[in-house]
Amino acid sequence: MEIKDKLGAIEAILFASGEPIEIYRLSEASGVDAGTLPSMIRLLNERYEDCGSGICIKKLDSSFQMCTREEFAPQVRAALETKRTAPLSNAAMEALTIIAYNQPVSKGFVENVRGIDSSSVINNLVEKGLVEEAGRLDVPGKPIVYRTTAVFLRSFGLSSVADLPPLPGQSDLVLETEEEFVDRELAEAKQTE
Amino acid sequence: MEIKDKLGAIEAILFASGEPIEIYRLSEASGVDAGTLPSMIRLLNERYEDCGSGICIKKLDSSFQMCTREEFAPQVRAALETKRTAPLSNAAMEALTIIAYNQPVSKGFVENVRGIDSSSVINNLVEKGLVEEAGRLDVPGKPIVYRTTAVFLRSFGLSSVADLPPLPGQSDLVLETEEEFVDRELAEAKQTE
Amino acid sequence: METISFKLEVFEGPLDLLLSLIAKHKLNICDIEISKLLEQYLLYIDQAHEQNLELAGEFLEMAARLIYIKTASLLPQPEEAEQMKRELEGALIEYSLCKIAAKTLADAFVGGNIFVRSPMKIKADMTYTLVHEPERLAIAYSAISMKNIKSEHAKLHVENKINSVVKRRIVSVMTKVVHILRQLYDSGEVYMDKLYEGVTDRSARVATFLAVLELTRHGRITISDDNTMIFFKGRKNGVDRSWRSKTSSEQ
Repeated sequence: MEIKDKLGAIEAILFASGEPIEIYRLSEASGVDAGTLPSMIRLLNERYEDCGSGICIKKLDSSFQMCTREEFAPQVRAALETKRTAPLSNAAMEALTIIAYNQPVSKGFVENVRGIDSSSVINNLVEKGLVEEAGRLDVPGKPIVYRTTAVFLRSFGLSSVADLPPLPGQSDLVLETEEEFVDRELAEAKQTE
Repeated sequence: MEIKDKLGAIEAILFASGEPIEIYRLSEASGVDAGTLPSMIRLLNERYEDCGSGICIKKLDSSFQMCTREEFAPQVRAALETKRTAPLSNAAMEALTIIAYNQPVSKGFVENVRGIDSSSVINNLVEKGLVEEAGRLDVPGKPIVYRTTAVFLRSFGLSSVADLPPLPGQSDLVLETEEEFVDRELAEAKQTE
Repeated sequence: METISFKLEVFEGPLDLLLSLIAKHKLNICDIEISKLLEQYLLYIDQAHEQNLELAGEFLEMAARLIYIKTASLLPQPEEAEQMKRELEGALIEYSLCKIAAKTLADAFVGGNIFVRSPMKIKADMTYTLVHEPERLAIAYSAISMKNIKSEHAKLHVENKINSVVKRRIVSVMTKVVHILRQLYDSGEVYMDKLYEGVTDRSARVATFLAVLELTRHGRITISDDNTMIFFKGRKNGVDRSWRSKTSSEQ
């Protein structure tokens, strides 16, 4: 059977790679057209659902990843002998939220909103794989900018940042954009020169 | 369904553990009696077989392990190799150039210039064969130093590192050498003692 | 003053503390009463100091900012104070939105309940195969700011940050004290505006203000009823050193 084989190949690749795998890479390796892939993944997910499988395939941005279903968390935790992961601290959640809604942003932007040094908080988010480097800003100091990762999406049950919950009162209270922030910083730097 | 849930739990555990898992541990974590486990595993394997799944469960001594089916090995390998054709990220390119222009240098040196933790980036460069270890520095901590490889030269069409393109405005970019960097770090370490 | 037996709440930063004070004292976030906020803020800083609570330098910077807004609002042209107050209100609103959004996002956290697996260990040749122009290297290299070295270097001394902020403040306040006294030695009186003339740097303005406060507190100067003039009170031989050392030890 053609389709059966393709589904098997997709499953094997997702299982073996462990990490999220981009659609184009999955398509290249499995020989399944990138346009058809989403419907194939849907077929697999339906099958898992029907037989109450312990696994499922999640779409994270333009990647797919195989993971366990939430409901089996207690059993998996018992087997791996891991403790419940401690939730993120308030400081980490604040920094993560600022990065998620304004990405890509520099550390300076995060610090400006929080009003306090955020280096260690951001380093911690990088270590946890929730945010990653996304190049540098072409302004004096060439600051590194950060964006959220597939781990972030998976951890918060999102399939893309477009799915982030709307900001509270966004309509009447607009956050300063990274551009405006940089402009202002530059203007201030000039003044003090 | 009772059985359905148990099968799901067994699947989730086997999926997440990666390594072979002892029968008694699997039994404990899933809540399935050790005596019944083999027949449950058989049920799962039959299901996988029926739908031509890409995964299966193997028994090794007194352990079980979930793996991909042999027949999909070519696709799995192909997926892994698609990683090779992925271009270097900005972060990787930065780390590579710092190593290229200042070799041999330690990870600490790269991190100091980039202003961010660069462990995973450097490991990635080593995996791709672009840089390699070149001994250790004779300072406390004995950090590993890195240099570029023949693969690096080939990838950038160079015949030796002496042919590296000159840096624009190099005169005003006075970078401290690895030696100066180490000296400074040592001096600082002494100060904080 | 009665002893404080309760444990002080710890805040994420000065904005967090301000928001809590605004909520506690039912102030309007869109039109803050600066005097009341400043009073409560300084009270917290004092209590934190008494309980040896380590506060980041940003807390002191915010105190200076509030003091500055309050002073500037007493000046005949309070436009700058208004502007700074609006900026502060904007920052507070933005930060409170961020906190709400962070809470919503935190509620959606499922990361602890979903497990993934590490990649299967398969022997494969991972050697890089792409070919690039050598110029890519020079371009990538110059994209890194060499300033990073210095700024990172500075960050190694974060632990000294509070000290250095305080030290810097003493020095600059003392400089301004001397500066003001010099002007007063000559004429015995000076316009308040003149002290701020040409001083655009925020910290220098704050220092000038604190210097005036310091001198008033020690009875060296008096200020006219309409806050425009400063008068020198009693000419002595040189500056009385006793309060100077006291000021530094207080800081």
